[in-house]
Parts: sequence; structure tokens; C-alpha cells
Amino acid sequence: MPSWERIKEDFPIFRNLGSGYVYLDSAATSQKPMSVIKAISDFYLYNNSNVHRGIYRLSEEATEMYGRSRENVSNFIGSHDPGQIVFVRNATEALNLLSYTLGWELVSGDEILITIMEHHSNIVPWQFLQDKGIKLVYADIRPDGTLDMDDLQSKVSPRTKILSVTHVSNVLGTVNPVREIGKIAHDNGSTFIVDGAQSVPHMPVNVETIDCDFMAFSGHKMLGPTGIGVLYGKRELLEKMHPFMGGGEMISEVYRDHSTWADVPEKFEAGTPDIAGAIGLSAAVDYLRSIGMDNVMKHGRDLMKLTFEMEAEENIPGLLSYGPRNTDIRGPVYSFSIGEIPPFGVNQALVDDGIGVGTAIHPHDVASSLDASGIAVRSGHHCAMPLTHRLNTVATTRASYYVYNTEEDVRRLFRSLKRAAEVYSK
Amino acid sequence: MPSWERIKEDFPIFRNLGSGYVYLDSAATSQKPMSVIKAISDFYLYNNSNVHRGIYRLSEEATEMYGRSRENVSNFIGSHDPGQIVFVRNATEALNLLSYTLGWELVSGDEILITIMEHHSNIVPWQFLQDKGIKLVYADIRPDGTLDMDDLQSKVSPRTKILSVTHVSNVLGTVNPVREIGKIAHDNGSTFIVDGAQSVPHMPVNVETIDCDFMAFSGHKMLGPTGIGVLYGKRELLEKMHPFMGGGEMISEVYRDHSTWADVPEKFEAGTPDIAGAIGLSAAVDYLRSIGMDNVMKHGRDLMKLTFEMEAEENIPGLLSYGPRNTDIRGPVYSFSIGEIPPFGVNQALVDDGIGVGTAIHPHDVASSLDASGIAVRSGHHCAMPLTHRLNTVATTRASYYVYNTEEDVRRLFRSLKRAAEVYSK
Amino acid sequence: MTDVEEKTEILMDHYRSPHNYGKMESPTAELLEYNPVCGDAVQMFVKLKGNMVEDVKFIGRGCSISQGSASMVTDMARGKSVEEIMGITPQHLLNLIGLPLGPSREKCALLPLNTLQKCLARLGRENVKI
Amino acid sequence: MTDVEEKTEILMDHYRSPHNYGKMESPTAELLEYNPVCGDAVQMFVKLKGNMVEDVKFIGRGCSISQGSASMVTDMARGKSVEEIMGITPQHLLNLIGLPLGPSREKCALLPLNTLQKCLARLGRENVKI
Ligand SMILES: Cc1ncc(COP(=O)(O)O)c(C=O)c1O
Ligand SMILES: Cc1ncc(COP(=O)(O)O)c(C=O)c1O
Repeated sequence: MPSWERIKEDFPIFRNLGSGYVYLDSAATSQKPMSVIKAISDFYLYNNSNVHRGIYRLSEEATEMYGRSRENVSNFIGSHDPGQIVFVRNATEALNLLSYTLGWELVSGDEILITIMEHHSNIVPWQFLQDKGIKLVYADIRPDGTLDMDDLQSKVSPRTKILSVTHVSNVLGTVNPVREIGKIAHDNGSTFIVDGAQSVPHMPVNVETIDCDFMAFSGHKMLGPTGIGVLYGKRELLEKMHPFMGGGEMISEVYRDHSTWADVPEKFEAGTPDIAGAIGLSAAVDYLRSIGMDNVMKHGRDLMKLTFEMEAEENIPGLLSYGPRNTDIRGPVYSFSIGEIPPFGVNQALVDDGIGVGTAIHPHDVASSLDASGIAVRSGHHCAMPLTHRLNTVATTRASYYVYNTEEDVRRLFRSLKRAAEVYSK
Repeated sequence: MPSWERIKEDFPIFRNLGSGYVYLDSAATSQKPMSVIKAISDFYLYNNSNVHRGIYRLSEEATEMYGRSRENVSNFIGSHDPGQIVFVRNATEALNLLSYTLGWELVSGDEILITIMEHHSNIVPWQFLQDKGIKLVYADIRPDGTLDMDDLQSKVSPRTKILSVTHVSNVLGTVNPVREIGKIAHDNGSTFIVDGAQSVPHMPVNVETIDCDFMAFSGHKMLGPTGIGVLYGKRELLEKMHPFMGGGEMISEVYRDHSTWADVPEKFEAGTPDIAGAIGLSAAVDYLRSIGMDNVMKHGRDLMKLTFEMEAEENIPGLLSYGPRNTDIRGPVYSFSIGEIPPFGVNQALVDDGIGVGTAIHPHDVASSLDASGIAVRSGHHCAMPLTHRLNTVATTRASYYVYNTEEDVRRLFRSLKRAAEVYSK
Repeated sequence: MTDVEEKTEILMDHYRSPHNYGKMESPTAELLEYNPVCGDAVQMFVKLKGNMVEDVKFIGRGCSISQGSASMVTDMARGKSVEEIMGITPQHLLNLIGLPLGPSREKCALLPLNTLQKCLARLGRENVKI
Repeated sequence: MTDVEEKTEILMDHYRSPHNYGKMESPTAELLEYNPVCGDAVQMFVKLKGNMVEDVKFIGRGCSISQGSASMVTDMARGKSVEEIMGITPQHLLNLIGLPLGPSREKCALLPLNTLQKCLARLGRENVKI
């Protein structure tokens, strides 16, 4: 097992922010190890030029580095063919690419099945298709925060053309049984999409074992730079699809009235790509591999176990946390409320029984209070409003862990939470 | 006037590649000054976190830096409102965003008027709309490589819904009279789009003086990082438009069956943006401003003047260069052929009158030969196949200049060209 | 005690024991505004006498900033003319609160002032005799 | 002379004075392939005797790499069996050329071999007696 204290030293931001700084918002974006920051700088210092078609040495080097980054990412997620890796900006773009390109083939009455625990990025792109008469169907969760597989199964129908689910929920931490869901999808002839934004950074992921048709994830959540993300897609599907954006690099030939496309994956990469971003992501993959994804996963689970222990020990009044307690099916994400804060809607009336809702402390206050102690957590709907409402609340506070977090971070979270609960209680 | 030798020292890649390295491919992508490389690293070293909604200090700082970058870019192009600046990956994405969102409103029979000198990124996205019965119309060029304004005017009709032109051609160097074209467009009630990918880096550009409705450009061609580009759009137009991609950040509220959008420009920025990229672009803007865009433009013109002088002086057999000779309407781009190499097509037969076409030297050979002398130029169709064919050739060689190029670079280009012409002549 | 600590104490006092809290019988105007994203909600009740705010009350739910600010805004509004209230700038309220609020939390702080001003503006528009 | 310079000289000799250049009367098979992106074009003519390449010629246009390679490929093909030619790997040809070609120019170098192999493969498919 690696030394996690040692690993934290690879992330220079902690030296710069002061060693006491506790960053618990990695589900939003991760910090970057020096090797990633250096890979980006080095590209600009030594190799910068545009990729494709340049026939001078510098451009050929850049093209090769870009291609090697693609291979590296491909290997990392168990794809046997780098042609299946499309570089995009982020998971969101990957899912929009699918909504546009797969959407072209859908007709009124077709259904897209997702789950109530999806991130907005796996909801809104599909809502765009509603104008065409396509129906968006939501599979529900069970009270323990796991996906209700019976409900999902019952909502699969011959009209279900696409089944798109998150691998790990960014609010509940639930790890969904994607192999099983994929089987349901494929038995039904549906295209199976996995949102891997919260899984690829935190656990070993193999797209061929999962047998998903597509997977989306973001570099910036896995120690890589902002601006780069990945769409994995099975080659034969990518080859059949219409391109998403048109322009340079993605064409083979352009005539006045028609064009022909480059081979995959270039067909989906219009314009100058984020070359430095891809190289930075590849450095992040190297770094994660050097720790070992099994170790990364185990560390996350260990911190979650400690979290549950601290939760029991500190016994903060009104604290309610979400998601499965079994750390075997749990990503390193801990969302909670202190007191209940149900949603407030247009037809509701306010009551004059005192400020706030009972003894609740608003997540914004929790986050501000923790921030004052040098602990960064996120509060709000975490880009999952339908789920937040399903949990009968309007916002939660979320602490999320990664390789640079330590047991001491978890303990400090709970000590500060306890103090906040005292300050804000009335 | 700044010292251009001094300025070259701000670009560390030249120290690393050896001071003799002559980079003449800035029209494809520019090199980066140290201040830009450092701005990106510093973000990851000191400020990295996600933007929007985070209520801890680090996230608020990042949000502020991201917002200031937007303001800085807005000021740089003379937009009075940072809400008119949408961050995208590159000019290509900006144009695709327009083709999708404006395309929704178009119907069969509508026409889009572009020019024959467009980059593929301002052609292919519009070709996508042909399936809907929308017609793509091309304005021609005159023999001197300037836009044929009579032809353009004659192709404007009540069906012309969009007029989209490049500000500066990336092959001919032609600076198009965009104010005049904008007036033609607006008099006709057409939406006016300018592809500023080759103008914003090289000359003072003011979107309000030009009075374009939209402008697209890329950060990586203006000393900024890869992965970041800009769509400028008039606020009232952006507000009316349907969003392009859906997901996090671009929404106000998400319910199961519908969503509401965030205000512009966030409405068009789905998912985690390239935060470091935007900050790097802002540093590039600062750097360009410190030189002064008038000086940048003058330097480009001076190098073009020297280019024409050297061309006359060296008198290379068969050398044919394209684009206007008047440097007042010329960007720092020099495309040429040595001998004629007409396109070869599916219905043509080869003749057995010897290899090559007459005494022509293929642009690939020119580029390889220059590369061997440490001079990086590009050869091919430069992502402008319709123009290349219009020039009755299949490929050209292109040298393009920027702030780090010197008069000595131009001289070395011609000395090496002369040698190449001798080696390859038969 | 630093200035920020002092200002925090003041706001927290308003949050824990809000001034002017409760419904009002037959107000001249009332308005409920809320932010669906964080659930903050404020309902303002105003009683005018001529052009002057004779009484103002609120009820609400939400975070300490939105509710503490509501209490401070009602204190500030009482006895002022409609024009005076319409002239209160967001910055004035933020200065009064005196805490370094980030952009997200400024929205919370300004909800009560926005609600009160909207409520009064509507009165004007609806041509209610004021 | 370095190895690269020597290899460059060899290729340039092939380019300037190509071997086996010209059309062929009544070939067993012929094929024209081209790359629309750079305009390189190669037309191969093969005369078979049984299973052996008795004669091979080409005409073409394009860069020194594509045309020099065509000359070298025809030299190499003469006297070989169809199977032997189908077994020539791209790497083998690249090694023969012996220059550090980048990915873009490898395409130029491989066009002639691809054309010849496609031409022979088509013969097989069309069930021409060979
Ligand atoms: C005129 C013009 N438009 C658009 C583009 C596309 O730029 P990018 O590849 O950065 O999207 C380019 C750059 O190649 C260009 O020169
Ligand atoms: C499950 C999930 N999907 C998608 C996304 C979107 O990621 P990005 O903003 O990088 O596109 C996120 C991150 O917020 C996420 O947690």
C-alpha cells in the first residue's frame, strides 16, 4: 500500500495553500500532481505545434505525443483499440455528442431510459430530444440509495432505444451494477451508455468487461487538466455514426457541396484539439497507474469507512447522510444534511413558525462555516436536481475524497461539522 | 516599436529548439510566451478548483479568475459586455455552435452565403444543414486573391439568412472588408458571422466597429493554450438562441421533464469549462496588449513586404505565390507553389510524360526539404480544399509569421527555398 | 474580536432572533420570492402610510445570510419613503452586512432587498394609491 | 555521407530517373490509385506469367517519396510470385527506403505498394486465371 502522506506531497497546491488545507471537493474537480502540471508546461516549452498533416519534425512529434496519449487512455480503460477514444472537452460534451448523433436516428415514441440519480449532463442532453417526441424515462432508487433494478427492468420496453446510466453517483456515491444493466440493455437491443465521470477516476474500469457501447468521462476529475475529456465508443458504432461537429481535422475531403469524413476517432474531433490537455491527461493516467487503481479504490473505501465511524462517534444532531452504507458499492462521496430542508416551490406558502426549517442548518451555512476552518466542501444540488428533489431536499453538503486525502482530513471534517452545528443551532 | 529580437526571447521554445529554429507555421498554431505557460501552471499550483456555485474561498477565487478572463477577452475585441463572450474549445466549435443553434430556425430553401476562401470550419458545419434543404452559396475571388464583392453582392438574396465570411484568409492572407460585408448582410436582414481565427491574433479587431453579429476565434493561434476558443455574440441574439449543449453549469433549474437555462454566456457553456485554458488565453491577451496590436500588425506587414522583396530577388524558377500584393489588406501568410500541380480526380487519366507535373516540386517535398534546414512550414490544402481547387492546385506550401519571427527568418526561408528548388529540379 | 467576527456576530444575531418576523394582517403590499436552486425564500409585508413605510415584516426560510439579511433589511426600511427604499443599492446592503461574501452568497444576501423593492415597484405599477 | 544522406540520394535517383516508368500494352492487370488530399497518383501495370510477375511498369505524379517509392516497388516486384508480393509488409518497404519518414509521408511512401497489392488482389477476386 502506498504512503498517502507521501502522495499528498506530489500535489504542490497543498504546499502553497498551507498543509492544513483540507480539500474535499474532488467530485467537482481534482487537484493535479506536479507530473501533470509539468507535462503541460513541457509540451509548450519543447514540443508545441499543431497535430495532423504537418510534415516538419516538431509537428510530427506533437502528433505522435497526441496519439500516444490516446493509446495510454485507451489502455487505461481496457479498450483494445485507441481508435475508440474520442477526445472531447469533458463528460458533458461526450454525452451531448451522443445525444446529437444517436438522436438523429430516433423517432417520435422512442424512449431513453436513465435513472433518477443522473447528473444534469446525463439528463439535459436527452431532454433536448423531447421536442422530437422522444420520451425520457427515469428508473428510481431504493430507500438505501441503490438503484431499483426491478423498477429499471420494468421500464425497459421495445421503445427503449438508449439506456444511459451513471457508473457512480456524484451525490449518493452508489456504484451501479453496470455489467448487469448492460446485459438488460443489450438483451433489449438498446444502446448502452455509461457516465464514467465518477468511476474512472476512482476504481479500475474496463469498458470491455462492462461491455458498454459508450462511456463518457472528464480528465479534470482524474488528476488531469481542465478542457479535456473522453468519449469511448465501440469502433463499429462510431464508424456508423454521423459526425457531431464539422471542420478541420475531421474530414478526408471537402468539396463545395459535400465532404467525406476522416476515419474514427478523428471524424469526431473537429478543429485543433486540446493537444496539451490530452498530454496532461495521459500524464494523469500514468500517475494513477503508478499508484494502482486497486489502491486508489481501497483508499476511497477506507476513508468512507472512517467517515461512517466518525459519523456514529460524533453523533451530530439532525445529521442525515445519503447513499449505501456498504463501502463495496460506494464511491468516496459523502453527502449529508443537518436537519431537513425540503424543496420550496411555486405553489407553496411560507409558514411563520420561525426561521429555517426546524433545527435545520442550510448547506450553504455548513459550507461557509467549514470554509472558515480551511475545509473545502460543496453544497447545493450538485448538478443533480431531480435526485435532490427525490431525496426530498433542496440541497445537501458534499465531502468527496481522493488520493491526497488522509484520515486526518476526515477527522477534521467531523470536528468542524460538530462546531458548525453548535454555532448555527438556535 | 518593440524589439522583435527581445520579444522572441519571451518564447522559451526557441531557446529549447536551438536559436536557429525558424517556426513559420503560426497560422496553424502559435508558440506561447512564458507568461502564458506560467499562468496555466500557476492556476494549478495555487488556485485550482471548479468554478460556479462553490462557496469556499478557493472556488470563489477560481470563479473570479475565470470571470476576469472573460472580461479581458471582451475588452480585447471591443465588446462592451463580457456576457457576449462564450468560451468554447476553438473557432471550429464556435462555428458549429452557430450552425446547430441558428440552423434550428432555418427551413428548406433558405440560403447560407460564404466565400470560396473559407476554412473547412466555416464550410462543413453549414454543409450539415444541406440535409434540411438549406443551400450553401459561395462568393468567388478575383484573380488577385481578393474577395469578388460584386459576386458576393449578386448572391445575396431574400433567401440569404446567414452570411459568414473569414476576416483573413489562412491561405491567401486576404483581409476582407468585413464592415462593408456586414452592411450588405444587415441591409438584407441576414445574420452576419465573422471567422476571426486569423484576424484577432494579428490585428486590432473591434466587434462593435465591424458590427458583426457573431465572431469565432481560437486561443491557440494568438499565443494562448490549446483547448480554448471564443464565440462572441450580440447579447440579444445569444439570449434568443436555443442552447447548444446541455448539462451542468448551463442550467438554472432541472426537473424531470424540463429545464430552464442559465443567463448568457453560461447558457452556452455546458459542463466544467477549460478554466486553466481561459486563464491562459487571458494571459495571452495581456501579452499581446503589452506589445500593442498596431505593432503586431505592422510587424506582420513588414515581414510580408520583405517576403515580396526576397521573392523578386531570389527569382526561384516556377515560383508562384497567391494572394494580394498590397500589404495593407494582407495578413502575414505566404502561400506558394513551385510549378503547377493541378488537382487529380476520379475521372482523370495519368499521362506518361515523366514524373511530376512539368518541373513542379511537390509542396510535401518543399516542406520536407525546409524542415531539414530547421524551417517549419506547412504544406497541403490548409483545411481549405475548395479554395485550393479554385486556385487550380492540389496543395501549396505556406509560411506564416508572428511576433517571434524576424527578418532573418524570412531571408533564411528564401535561401533554403532556392536550395530546395535546385535539389528537386530535374 | 476582528471586524469580520463582529459583523458575523451581528448577522448571526439577526438570524437567530430575527427582527420584524411574522405575518402581517392586511398589508398594503406583500410579495414572496424564492430561489429554487437553494430553497431560500422570503415573503415581505409592507404597510404604507402615504408614501412612508409605516410597518414592514417578513417570514422566510433559508440560510443565515438570506434570513439575517431579511431582518436587517426590514429594520432599515421602517420609516423610510418608498423612493428611499427604491434607492438602496445592493452595495449598500452588502456594506451593511460587512462580510466578505463570495458571488454565490451575495445572491442570498440580496434576495430580501430584491423582494422588498419588487414588492414596492409592483405597487407603483398596479397604480395602487400610495 | 551519412546513411540518411545515402538513402536520400538513392530515393532521389529513383525520383529523378525512375525505373520501369511508362505505360504497358495489354497488361494482365492495371490499377490507378490516388490520394485526393495531396494529389499523389500511381498507376501500376502488371504482366503475369502463370503466378510470376514477368513485367511491371508504372506511371504517376506526385512527390519524390511517392514516385521514388513506386520506382523501387516495381524493381522489387519483377520476377516475384503473386504470393510473395502480397506478403511484402509496409515496414519492409519503409526499411528499404530507409528514411525517417513521419506519419504523413509514410502514406506517400506506401501508396505504390498498396496500389500494386490491390491490383493483384483484385485479379484474384475477379477469378482471372493466374
Ligand atoms: C480562417 C480559419 N478559420 C478557422 C480555423 C479553425 O481553427 P481551429 O482549428 O482552432 O478550430 C482556422 C485554423 O486553422 C483558420 O485559419
Ligand atoms: C456523474 C457525473 N457526470 C457528469 C459530470 C460532468 O462532468 P463535466 O462537468 O466535467 O462535464 C459530473 C461532474 O460534475 C459527474 O459527477
